[in-house]
Amino acid sequence: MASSIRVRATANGDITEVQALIQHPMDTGFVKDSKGELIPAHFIQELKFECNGKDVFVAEWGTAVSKDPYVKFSFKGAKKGDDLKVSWTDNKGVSDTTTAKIS
Amino acid sequence: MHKPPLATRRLILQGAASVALLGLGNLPFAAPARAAANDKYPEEAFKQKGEADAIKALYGRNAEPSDKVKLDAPEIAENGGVVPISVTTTLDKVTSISFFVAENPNALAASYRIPDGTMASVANRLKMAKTTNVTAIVEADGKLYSATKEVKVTVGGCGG
Amino acid sequence: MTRRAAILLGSAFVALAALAFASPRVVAADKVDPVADAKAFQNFFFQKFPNVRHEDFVNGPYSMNEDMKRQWREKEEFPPYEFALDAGKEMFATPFKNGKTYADCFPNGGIGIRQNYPYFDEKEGKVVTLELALNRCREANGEAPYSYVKDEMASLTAYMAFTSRGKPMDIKIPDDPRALAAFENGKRYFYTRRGQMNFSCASCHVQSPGERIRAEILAPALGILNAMPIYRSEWSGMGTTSRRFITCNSQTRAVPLEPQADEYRDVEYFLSYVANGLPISGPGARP
Amino acid sequence: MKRSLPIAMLLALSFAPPARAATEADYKAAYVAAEAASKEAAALRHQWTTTVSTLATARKAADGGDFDRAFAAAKEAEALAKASIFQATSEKEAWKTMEIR
Repeated sequence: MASSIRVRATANGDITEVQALIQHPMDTGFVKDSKGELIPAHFIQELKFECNGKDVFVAEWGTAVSKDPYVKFSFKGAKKGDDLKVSWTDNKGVSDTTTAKIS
Repeated sequence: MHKPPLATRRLILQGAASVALLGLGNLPFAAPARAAANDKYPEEAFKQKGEADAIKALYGRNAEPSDKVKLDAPEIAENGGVVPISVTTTLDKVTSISFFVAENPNALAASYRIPDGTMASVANRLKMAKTTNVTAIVEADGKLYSATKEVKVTVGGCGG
Repeated sequence: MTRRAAILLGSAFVALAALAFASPRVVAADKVDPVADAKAFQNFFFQKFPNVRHEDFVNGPYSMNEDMKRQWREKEEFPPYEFALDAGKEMFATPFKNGKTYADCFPNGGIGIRQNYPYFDEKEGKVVTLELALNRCREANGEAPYSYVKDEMASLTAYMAFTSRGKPMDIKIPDDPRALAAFENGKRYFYTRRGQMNFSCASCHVQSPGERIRAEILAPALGILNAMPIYRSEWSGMGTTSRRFITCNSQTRAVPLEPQADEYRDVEYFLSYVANGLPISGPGARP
Repeated sequence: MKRSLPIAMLLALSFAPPARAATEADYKAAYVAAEAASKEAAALRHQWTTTVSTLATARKAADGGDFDRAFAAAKEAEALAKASIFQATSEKEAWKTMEIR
């Protein structure tokens, strides 16, 4: 199945802009389902971006991050063709990772 | 629901860490407060209800408003579940950026570690329970700067 | 509900009826003339919103409000319907158990044809929508039909809409009295008040587009289906045209009809025909 | 104006509560009338969600033995159903007033 992570990393000059969209329910634990039972909290806690062996961005998320979360940031020191490794883990210990080429 | 062993071990470690931190709490802050930029998930901070407690748990001190922190958030959110919020700053030596939604069940929404070489600006989409203040805090060179904006949130439609 | 509430309800009717008479006074025409109807429909919106570019009407509420448009642009950078689109593309190519795929059911392999749906099927004598055609294709190949309001149908229609993005809506009404009747029936449904709120589709989408209805901005009726299916933040999920009609009904406290009921097929026919020439912009992201 | 006055009167009239507490028989009669009206509204495909929920409230109250509330809810459901029937019939022509020409 396709990875849960969609990444777009585009370098112009020394600055690489990164956008990521992750398929995840991000349940807060406050919402009830149709039968009236609480849907347990299930959300990504940590999202890490690594490039050339170095962390370039680390997100620590709580329950207030939207479903199918999105984040955008930029960093220096990478160039076209470098690999950008993206990985997340959630509060249930589930995780996923993918590697994208900077275009 | 049983927590997998790995998470439990990590919790214990954090428990120890936060106890230590609390212990520090009442000491005069002579020692530089432990910057939030450690590698642990700030479990304690995410648990806090109020914004002040969350900021204290995360950074251990208060922020002062600064116009160098540009917070961009809609005036009226098109939907409380997906509110596009972003912050950018001209301050340098930024090591951490965090977002707080004052009257959410837990005020701390997201916290980002900004390593050296990464630009000090973040865009994300947050959930807001109701109309309230959104605050962005930037940790630059050990000091905290903040910007706050009210975002109106309500449901849509005529309610059926 | 006490007597006081009944009076309140009664007075609400009186107020709403007055609102109805304040609308454009017209003489009832008897002959059905879709071409004239479409022209009048489009001109109404072009004159009511002179500074909205014609092709912008398909962006619904975002063509009506700058602050909303900014939030929409931000979402569109990495739209939330991205996953449904990929799922739809994969599903579209996955063969049925009998080896056939959706491409075998549709002209041009189903690519770039969304702008011709719904069409009037002269054999059946009824309007056939894209969602109906997809389920009929599944059934013809021994597969169970999908729910009209759930994600699978939304993903398939999202992919087919995406392959038609930018193409002008191109709905045809054959010279067949039953087709004209279907168009008229759709028009009647669009203007008929229903539900305890006593609203018709037109009460919101013709008389007050651009106005706020609590957090939302009402979309203009012109091109309102061009962005279907839509990812609604309100549902934090995809929604087909069927789901949108059903939820609109229940918001006015009208009991919805079954998905793909004749009335829904006809009103989709009417709304798509009067939007002829405006670009397909689906799948869309909405509040 | 003339079209909505009858709806308002219709609703007010049908709320005349019985002098004494409603009995199960009163409730049953009111419920049958309400259900008939609701079926007619459904046949016209103009049923209101509030009619359906008020009928349910009536049944629930009756199951709980509170026939006063059950009777009132059944009466209200009937009124709502009748109003939706009136809406369906009056809209047969009234929709043309809103049509864009």
